[in-house]
Amino acid sequence: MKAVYFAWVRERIGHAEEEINPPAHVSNVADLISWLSEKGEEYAYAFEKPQIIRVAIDRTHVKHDTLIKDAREIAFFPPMTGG
Amino acid sequence: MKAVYFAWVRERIGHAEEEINPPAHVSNVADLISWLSEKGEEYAYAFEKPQIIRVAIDRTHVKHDTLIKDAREIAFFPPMTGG
Amino acid sequence: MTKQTIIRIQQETFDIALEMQRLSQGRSDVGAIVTFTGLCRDENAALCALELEHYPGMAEEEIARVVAQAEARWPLLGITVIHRYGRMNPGDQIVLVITASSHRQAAFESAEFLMDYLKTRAPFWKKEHKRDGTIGDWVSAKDHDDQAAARWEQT
Amino acid sequence: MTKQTIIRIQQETFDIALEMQRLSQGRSDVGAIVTFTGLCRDENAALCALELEHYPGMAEEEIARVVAQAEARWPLLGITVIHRYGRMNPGDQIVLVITASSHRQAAFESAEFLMDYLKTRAPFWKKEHKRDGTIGDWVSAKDHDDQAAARWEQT
Repeated sequence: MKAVYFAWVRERIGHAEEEINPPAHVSNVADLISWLSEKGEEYAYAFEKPQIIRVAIDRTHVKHDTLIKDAREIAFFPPMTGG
Repeated sequence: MKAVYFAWVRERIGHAEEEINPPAHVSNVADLISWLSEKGEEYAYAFEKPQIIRVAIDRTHVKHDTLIKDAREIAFFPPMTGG
Repeated sequence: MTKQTIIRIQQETFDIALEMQRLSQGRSDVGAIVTFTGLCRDENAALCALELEHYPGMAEEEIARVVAQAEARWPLLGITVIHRYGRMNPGDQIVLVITASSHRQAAFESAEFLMDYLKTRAPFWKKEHKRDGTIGDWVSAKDHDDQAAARWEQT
Repeated sequence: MTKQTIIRIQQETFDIALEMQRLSQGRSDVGAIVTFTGLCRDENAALCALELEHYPGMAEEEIARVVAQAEARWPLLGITVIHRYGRMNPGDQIVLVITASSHRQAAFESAEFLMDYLKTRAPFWKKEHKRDGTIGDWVSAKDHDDQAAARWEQT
């Protein structure tokens, strides 16, 4: 699946998107954030406070307990500050 | 004092303003409306439902129990429908 | 912090973009501008025109009192109230309220407050001219307008 | 009763008078138009510019979902939402919401609802560029914006 990052999540990780292939035991959003955090220092930094990270699957906001199985695009970003 | 009339109060009375000289026992707005009502059919018609008539003394909204003694200009009109 | 207040009672129409510019131009502390425009509405395709009568002198003074209340209640950087009188055709602009503030809540609430108070306190009256040539009735005041104004007293 | 919905995510600025005209032109059932304009505000004379990042694709879709909720909730004749991205200088327009209805309450409430939801749900992020040349922080989300959005759930 494709992971995309925005705002300071993107800046901390160092790139805007990438293909990821999480193992089978990574079933929901929270699992995926833990798994990504272990990919390196930059990921650990981006996800240091996982509870504040907002997530969208296929362009729809989801909660951290949402299953990721059919996701094509999963986005991680800080709380929105538009408007 | 000068009496001024607006909207259907004006139309029913038939003119927009006039000088009035109410006698001494006419002390508040309610008294004045009763006194005006007796000036003729057109006044009786304009003031047939006195409770809905709005009044301003010297360009400020007042209630029917307000004393009229120092009024220079007293206005009678239906509830407002601006905006 | 300068604050601008513009109140006009006029026969001619108004230019909303120009009026917004007057409030925000040359300053960068305005974060939110709310405008309300009231238009002459033709409910049943029966209306030819509305005739708006007002009480000259009192209209300006009463609107100034309502504006002063809004300024005391919300941190506003600018207020514009323009109310037209005379004959309006369907689609014509009748009233404009603009509020400018640092934050959106003050701008929204004060604009709504101003409209509720204008409806019930500003000395204007609307008379309908029907499309069939007859002169219709004076528009009746609405209870829900009084209720809308009353809710600002409770808070 | 035709209803117009316009949603645009764009880099260039917008013309409020033109956008209002799009909603009301050629019809006489609109009695009330509310506009909200959000501007780039310079709080302490320290801001040089704001950079607005967004999630292309999702921004349009999420705003369309919020607009659909407003249309389901209020009797609206037209809605416009325009949100800019890119670099904004102090005083620049960032966001525009317009609601048109027969009556003012629907127009006011729905405009406020749309702004509260855009603030908390539309995928946009603001970064500050300081006047001293440094790039400042990403603007933090505000608790009171979440609270403002939450009040629409209760009613």
